Amino acid sequence: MNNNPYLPELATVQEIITETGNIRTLRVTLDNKQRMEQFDFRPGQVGQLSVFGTGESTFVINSPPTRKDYLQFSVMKTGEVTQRIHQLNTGDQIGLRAPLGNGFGFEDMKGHDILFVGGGIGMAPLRTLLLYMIDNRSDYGDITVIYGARSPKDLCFTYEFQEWRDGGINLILTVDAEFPGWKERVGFVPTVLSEVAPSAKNRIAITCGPPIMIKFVLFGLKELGYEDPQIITTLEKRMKCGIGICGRCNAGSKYVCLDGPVFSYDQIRSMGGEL
Amino acid sequence: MKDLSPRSSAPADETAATTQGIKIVGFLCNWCSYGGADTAGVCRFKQPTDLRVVRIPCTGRMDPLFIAKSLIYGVDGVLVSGCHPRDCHYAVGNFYARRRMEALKAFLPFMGIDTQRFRYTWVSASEGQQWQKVVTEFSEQIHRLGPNPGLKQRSGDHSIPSIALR
Amino acid sequence: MAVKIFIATDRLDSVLEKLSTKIDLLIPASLKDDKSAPTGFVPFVPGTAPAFDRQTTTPLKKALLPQVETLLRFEYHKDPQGSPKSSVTVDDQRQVRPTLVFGARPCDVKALTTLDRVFSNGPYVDPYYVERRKNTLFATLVCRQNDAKCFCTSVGGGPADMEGSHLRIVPVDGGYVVEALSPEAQTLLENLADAPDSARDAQAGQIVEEALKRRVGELDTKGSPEAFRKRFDQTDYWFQMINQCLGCGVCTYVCPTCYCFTITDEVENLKGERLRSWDSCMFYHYTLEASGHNPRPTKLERYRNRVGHKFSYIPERYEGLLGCCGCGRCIRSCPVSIDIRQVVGHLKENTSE
Amino acid sequence: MRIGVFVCNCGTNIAGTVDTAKVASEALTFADVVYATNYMYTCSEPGQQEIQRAIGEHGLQGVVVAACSPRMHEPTFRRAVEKAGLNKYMFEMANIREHVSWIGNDKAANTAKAADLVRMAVAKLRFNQPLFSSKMPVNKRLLVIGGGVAGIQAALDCADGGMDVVMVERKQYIGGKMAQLDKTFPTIDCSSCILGPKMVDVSQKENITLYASSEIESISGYIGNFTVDIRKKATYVNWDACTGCGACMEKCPAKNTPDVFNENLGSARAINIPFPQAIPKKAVIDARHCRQLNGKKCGVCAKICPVKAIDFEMKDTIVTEKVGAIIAATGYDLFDHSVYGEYGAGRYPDVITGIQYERILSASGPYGGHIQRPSDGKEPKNIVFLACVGSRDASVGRPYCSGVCCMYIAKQAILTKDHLPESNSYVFYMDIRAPGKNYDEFVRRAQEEYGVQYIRGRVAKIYPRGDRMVVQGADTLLGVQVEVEADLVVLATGIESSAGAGELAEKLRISYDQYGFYMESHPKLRPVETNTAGVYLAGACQGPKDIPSSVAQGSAAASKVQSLFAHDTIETNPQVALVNERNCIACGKCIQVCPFGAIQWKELRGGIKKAEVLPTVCQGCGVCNATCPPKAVQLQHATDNQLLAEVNELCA
Amino acid sequence: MAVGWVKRSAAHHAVSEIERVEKAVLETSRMQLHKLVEEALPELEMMIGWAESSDPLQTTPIFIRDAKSISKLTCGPLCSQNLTGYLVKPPALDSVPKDAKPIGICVKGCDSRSLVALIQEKFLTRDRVRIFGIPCRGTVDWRKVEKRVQLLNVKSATVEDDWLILDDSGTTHKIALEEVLSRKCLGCRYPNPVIHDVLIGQSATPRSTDLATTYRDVDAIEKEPLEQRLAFWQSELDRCIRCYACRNACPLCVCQDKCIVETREPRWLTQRAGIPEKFLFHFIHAMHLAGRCTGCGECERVCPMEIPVTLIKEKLNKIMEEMLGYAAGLDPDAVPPLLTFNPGETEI
Repeated sequence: MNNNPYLPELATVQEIITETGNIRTLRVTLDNKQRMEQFDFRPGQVGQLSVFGTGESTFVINSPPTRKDYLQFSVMKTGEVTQRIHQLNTGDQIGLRAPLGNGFGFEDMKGHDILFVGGGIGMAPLRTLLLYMIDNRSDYGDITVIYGARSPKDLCFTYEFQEWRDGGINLILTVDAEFPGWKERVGFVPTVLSEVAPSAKNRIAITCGPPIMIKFVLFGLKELGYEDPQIITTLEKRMKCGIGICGRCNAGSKYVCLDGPVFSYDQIRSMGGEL
Repeated sequence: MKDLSPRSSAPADETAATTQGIKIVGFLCNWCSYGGADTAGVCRFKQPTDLRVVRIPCTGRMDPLFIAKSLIYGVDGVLVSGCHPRDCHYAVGNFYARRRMEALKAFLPFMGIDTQRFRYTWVSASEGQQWQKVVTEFSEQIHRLGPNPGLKQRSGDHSIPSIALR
Repeated sequence: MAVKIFIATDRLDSVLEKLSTKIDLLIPASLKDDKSAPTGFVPFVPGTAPAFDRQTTTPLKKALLPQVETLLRFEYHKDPQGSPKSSVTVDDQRQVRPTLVFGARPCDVKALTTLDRVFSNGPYVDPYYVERRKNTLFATLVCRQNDAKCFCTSVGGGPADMEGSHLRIVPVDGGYVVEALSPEAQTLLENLADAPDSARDAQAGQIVEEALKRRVGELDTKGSPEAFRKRFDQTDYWFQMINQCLGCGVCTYVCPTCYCFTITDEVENLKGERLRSWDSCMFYHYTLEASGHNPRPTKLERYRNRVGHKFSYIPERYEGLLGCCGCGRCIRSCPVSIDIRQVVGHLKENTSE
Repeated sequence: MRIGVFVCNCGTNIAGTVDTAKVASEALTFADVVYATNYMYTCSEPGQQEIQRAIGEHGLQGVVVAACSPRMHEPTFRRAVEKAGLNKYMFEMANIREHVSWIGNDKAANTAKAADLVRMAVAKLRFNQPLFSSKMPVNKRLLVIGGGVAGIQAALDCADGGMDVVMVERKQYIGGKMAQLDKTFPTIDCSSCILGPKMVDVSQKENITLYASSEIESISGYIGNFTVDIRKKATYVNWDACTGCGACMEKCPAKNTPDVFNENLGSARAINIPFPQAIPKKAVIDARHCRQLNGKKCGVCAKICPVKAIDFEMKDTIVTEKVGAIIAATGYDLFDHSVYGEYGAGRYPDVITGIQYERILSASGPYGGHIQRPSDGKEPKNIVFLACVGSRDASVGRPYCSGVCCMYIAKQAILTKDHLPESNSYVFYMDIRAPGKNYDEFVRRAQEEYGVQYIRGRVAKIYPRGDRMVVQGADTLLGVQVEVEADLVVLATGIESSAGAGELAEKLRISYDQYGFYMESHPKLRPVETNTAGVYLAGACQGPKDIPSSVAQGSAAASKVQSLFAHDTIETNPQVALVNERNCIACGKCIQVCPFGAIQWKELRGGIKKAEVLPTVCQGCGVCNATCPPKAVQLQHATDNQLLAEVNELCA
Repeated sequence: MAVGWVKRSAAHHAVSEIERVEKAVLETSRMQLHKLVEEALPELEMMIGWAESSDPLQTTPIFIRDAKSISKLTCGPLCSQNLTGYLVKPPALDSVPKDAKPIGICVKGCDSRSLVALIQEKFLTRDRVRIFGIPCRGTVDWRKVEKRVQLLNVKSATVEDDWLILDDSGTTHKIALEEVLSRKCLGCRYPNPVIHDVLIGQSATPRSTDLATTYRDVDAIEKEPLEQRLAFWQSELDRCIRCYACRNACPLCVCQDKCIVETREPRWLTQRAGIPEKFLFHFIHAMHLAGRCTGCGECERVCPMEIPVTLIKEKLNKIMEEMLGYAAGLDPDAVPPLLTFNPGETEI
């Protein structure tokens, strides 16, 4: 990154994937070829995407550092910036400030069993780590993924589920209600979690999704015997600078943009502050 | 949104001269005055070219703040026109508008904004000739007033009047 | 080594004019013709009467962190031949001119130490702030007169605290004794005025002496971070303390240590700017997320965060440094007379109350 | 966003005074515009195909067409972009014809203005959102207001098509002005012979509900779903019982009641059935002249009525009807010639109007079809007709031509000769307007076969001399003053809009011109539609018309209604207000100002109140949007951001 | 530091007896208030009033739930805040259930008009509030005090008769009350609450009964030529720091967090600090209050930059009175004039 942390690097949209009715995935490359080759990041780190004239918004880089043809971001249409991002076309130039934030402590996860619990767009931050683990499969034990959405058409990354399974992932899919042609599970994610009941022994659980889901997933994990340090999640806050200065994304004395977005549940408990 | 600096990227040909000329924004209701302006066009009633029309469904849609915003940010004149009272396509939209615009009209000069830069009028879809008259008169009025000086940054000179308040 | 000059009151304008040929000057002055009007730091032009007699209404921070500044400019370039591709160029050019702030108060200058930590000591350095900071010198006025709302010594400062200052201004009978505290300041004083006579020099010394001893304010901030954490979830406490809060941004905008900002883009056709502007943690939109969720939805959480930020979070993050300089502006300007000293002071009281 | 701009030459209509190529090239310098071109006729089939091709080829997400008025072709282009896969609201029009090329000749200024308008349209388009219509059911009942020949035609056409029709007539009988006519031009058909069967049809069709002596009280709702309150005026006769026997009329002692149907040429009774063929054939008491109702002892009719239908206590009642479409066929009134002092201002009994002469000519009229002077009952010898009384005269505020007078004068002159072969007819005229089929031939016959003397010139004065009237005027063809001693003078009074037309228009939310005639949507292409969807026009309420035109327009309006009713549902207009609940502060101001009652309270969980727009009731005026302080309610397709974007382009 | 004695008028010596009476009246009012609140409190959810703050020259709003705190209640010319906004703005009363007992509130004449306007706009029902009306002879503008004497450490501030008496670090300042009253008070037509359940103390005499007196400052501006008016407002509004205190303090600025001056959807304003932004901000504030503003002067009182922002609304109030014969906050059943219309008013 250059010496002005506010100055985005120029990047070009290479490919756009429509995931759901209001989620699109952008694959972008930095215009500076050398920078793109040298670009390094940790799974879970984020980037600030700029649509010049509209503004910036924060998204996790959901492609893994092991696959660097492009950097991938999945964007749900919610506000002014994401609206404009959805209007982008391939070949359009955007700005990117990345990598920012802390990322997952994947080194410490080596040798453990892993449980991913994701809901809706919340699968995006998990995907980067998941693919990283697939690419380093032998470092990890069992990897179970519970991924749910409201309906089949609200699931992201459907086009690569097979690849995940082929990569040795125990992928469990669920939707909230019966749907014609749906052959996987039906039920809310926390319910499915209790049914599957992956053992807490030597396992790290990583969860991301809508706040209400997280709340019940936490209950479920506790019941299954998971301790706070075993549970990892990513926090979301309104961000502007992305570098721990502008002040708004704090929870207690921690800045989500700088010290996060990845926190273990015991860290969150000790931080205090509003979530 | 503009700052106060003049447009920097004006094309360097004869359009430049006209784009830097007087600009009047017209808010016209779709049913009457927009139609009246169309009628004037169909009848080939010649009019000054300063007016730029924004089509709105009804003068009732007119928040006076659109007018304030235009004048504060340097538009030279604002013309609002709708259906004659009692002829509103939506029955009463222009009655609301009338009060609101009258209030604004009385208010603008208090803040130092020339109220002559704002006019509202009623022109029906059949009144092409009336529209020509309104546009011509208002454009001439704005030309007499000249470009809107806008709100310049406070200058260093100290010619600010000290008005004794209680 | 110490270079001192004496500026007689009636020579102040001409001396400042001379000084302004060497360096851009910012001085405290009335913001309108009326002398009793609100004051702030303004560029010196000859004839501007400095308002040294009272603290400025608006704080010094805007010298380093303007209310609005351009972070970068961008421009889309189109292919006139009609290809749909357009490219963007972005630049972040900055021009900073050396500036001397003449007549700031110790509390205002002290406040910059907080900003320094935030803007230049984190993992990321803010080049806009840092460049201005490097190019700005401070001639600080020893504070002879505090009012009931000042509490600088309660938060680690003092009426003669020269931390971060390059020149010291001591108001004495008939004028000001100005003393250089750094080498670059010495050159500024060259050929400006004569040295003070010994009587005035002695008087200045005495005034500084007195000011150094003076205690301003009785707030005890020791243990505040811990007390705040304990109070955090006590909604009743916060209601009791700030129920009258209007949720406006006066306290943050007049605060010399509040630095929170927002970033917005403004564009006109193909050219635009990314702006940084003051924001306030007291505002709803400050933390409003696109999803509609707001972690600090009411003034209770927002005011609590403001107190926490200054007296708990900053000390935790930056080794005990407080996010408050004790200038008292927030107390003076609060429309409903909320006194942050009481809010902080009560933190440590018996929590069962 | 990828925007394409298409600048229309419109042949030379636009290109003549606007450099369209330059506008297009300038448009290419606007942000987000990736394609811009000019085209000869953008609205033509190939023009539309060009837009569709460009949408595909350049991946356009929005389209701006700079051409004529959006009131003309916005629907055309919306359909075109929709066919190419865009949402039709991702389209904007810049009006560079009616608002630019046709109103100025300075090409440079026009070009700059056109470019500005395109810039504004592009700016707005950036904030456009795809909008989607919903469907709502159509109530397949028609309301016809006015039971003249136009209304009757429309009602019968629709009833024949199997639709339910509600007809409201202000008078106590249907048939309108045509019912008063003796014969019709140019065929000299008996008016009541051709109209009568249609009137009977109206009364006999089971799917026509007729409210005579009734007026429209209020109208609410919108196309497909109007609710109409009808005021049934007190007739003091229970029509369910009344058989129309007429016994009451014979005995009624109030003999000086003016005979309105006969244009006051005779007198009627206070209780009256105006003419034998009246539909409905029911008696009505004229409250102004009834002795009983004016506090005098009477009640003769009540005693005489064999079915006890008389009800002196009757009050106006309101009935509510729900309909899906409305045809306004309220007809016309005749000009009041009393403003012409030089014609006697109505003082001379033998200076009468054309319609009075119709009653005189009519076999069922006051004189049983014998032509005689109202003053003394003498047969007139010299009869003078004056054309253009209250037509083509700006000095009395009637600059337009009434269109029928030339013809009815010719007809009346011919009929006069038939009745009184010894009589002489003179016609003072300005021009002869006889453009219809067989019309001019008809006028010629009057002149050539019937010897009617046509004198081109204005009449300066009419005054009595002895028992005759002197008509003084100029023959402008011969350049001499002429003076005719007439026994009877007939003024061809012109057509003016019906009394109360304006108030009804306000209830219908349609516009009317300065003379009170209702405005059609487009003078050529949408002649029976109004700007209010679901409201159509027929007959002279839209402008002066003769019978054939009125009947044609009645049928035309009926066919519009039938094509509307051919669908079970109609698409709602999505350009309506929408509440962003997050920003709504529940102040209720939008509810207070909405002219349509289209906004109501909605309760969220926890008892939180928010405003909610009923999209089918909302008409899209935007008063709520202008009123809402936090701008939580936004009018779709005319949002604050969209209008601000346009304004910002001018804030240089 | 010079002692800030204000010259006593010759007449003053003669009225010292009345002065004592006046002081007594004030004390009595306060005691009367305490007594009435004490009686009423069991029937109230809470009582909103004024209490002394750390600055003797300014009161602070207080929310009383238990009888212990009643003694903190005060009234008089130092009670400048309009408390009615708290009734409708979160979260002050979020903890109060909707079906709870009524809330007691102290109002001056001008405050009572805000209350009427809030009831009129249905933000509040009359039975939700118990109104303690306090006739008012004007409130002290502490900035005017500060402009007369340098305030260092004010220990006490009391009002005796027509005088404000300050004890500042041992120095006594005696200042004519008339000279330090808030600007809005000097044209006050409604010193007595227009709506109340109980009235404390004796009714006050209006300072104005006519538009000319009430709108004297508006007229002063209007006497200037157009360019001068523009220059005046440019120089005044240039000081605006967009802290939004004026908005937040306004009891009728009911949008609060949803205010359009902060949103980008819609986007009326940018973050730029130029004069156009400041002008438009104050236009928005004023236009949204047109026909609703009750002239309580809170916006001006709270402005840290001392911009006469109430004056802007005063002009609109004057327009409403002259054009439509309407003054806000007097009739709870009236409809604000810009939310209705009269088809017949062709000549407004």
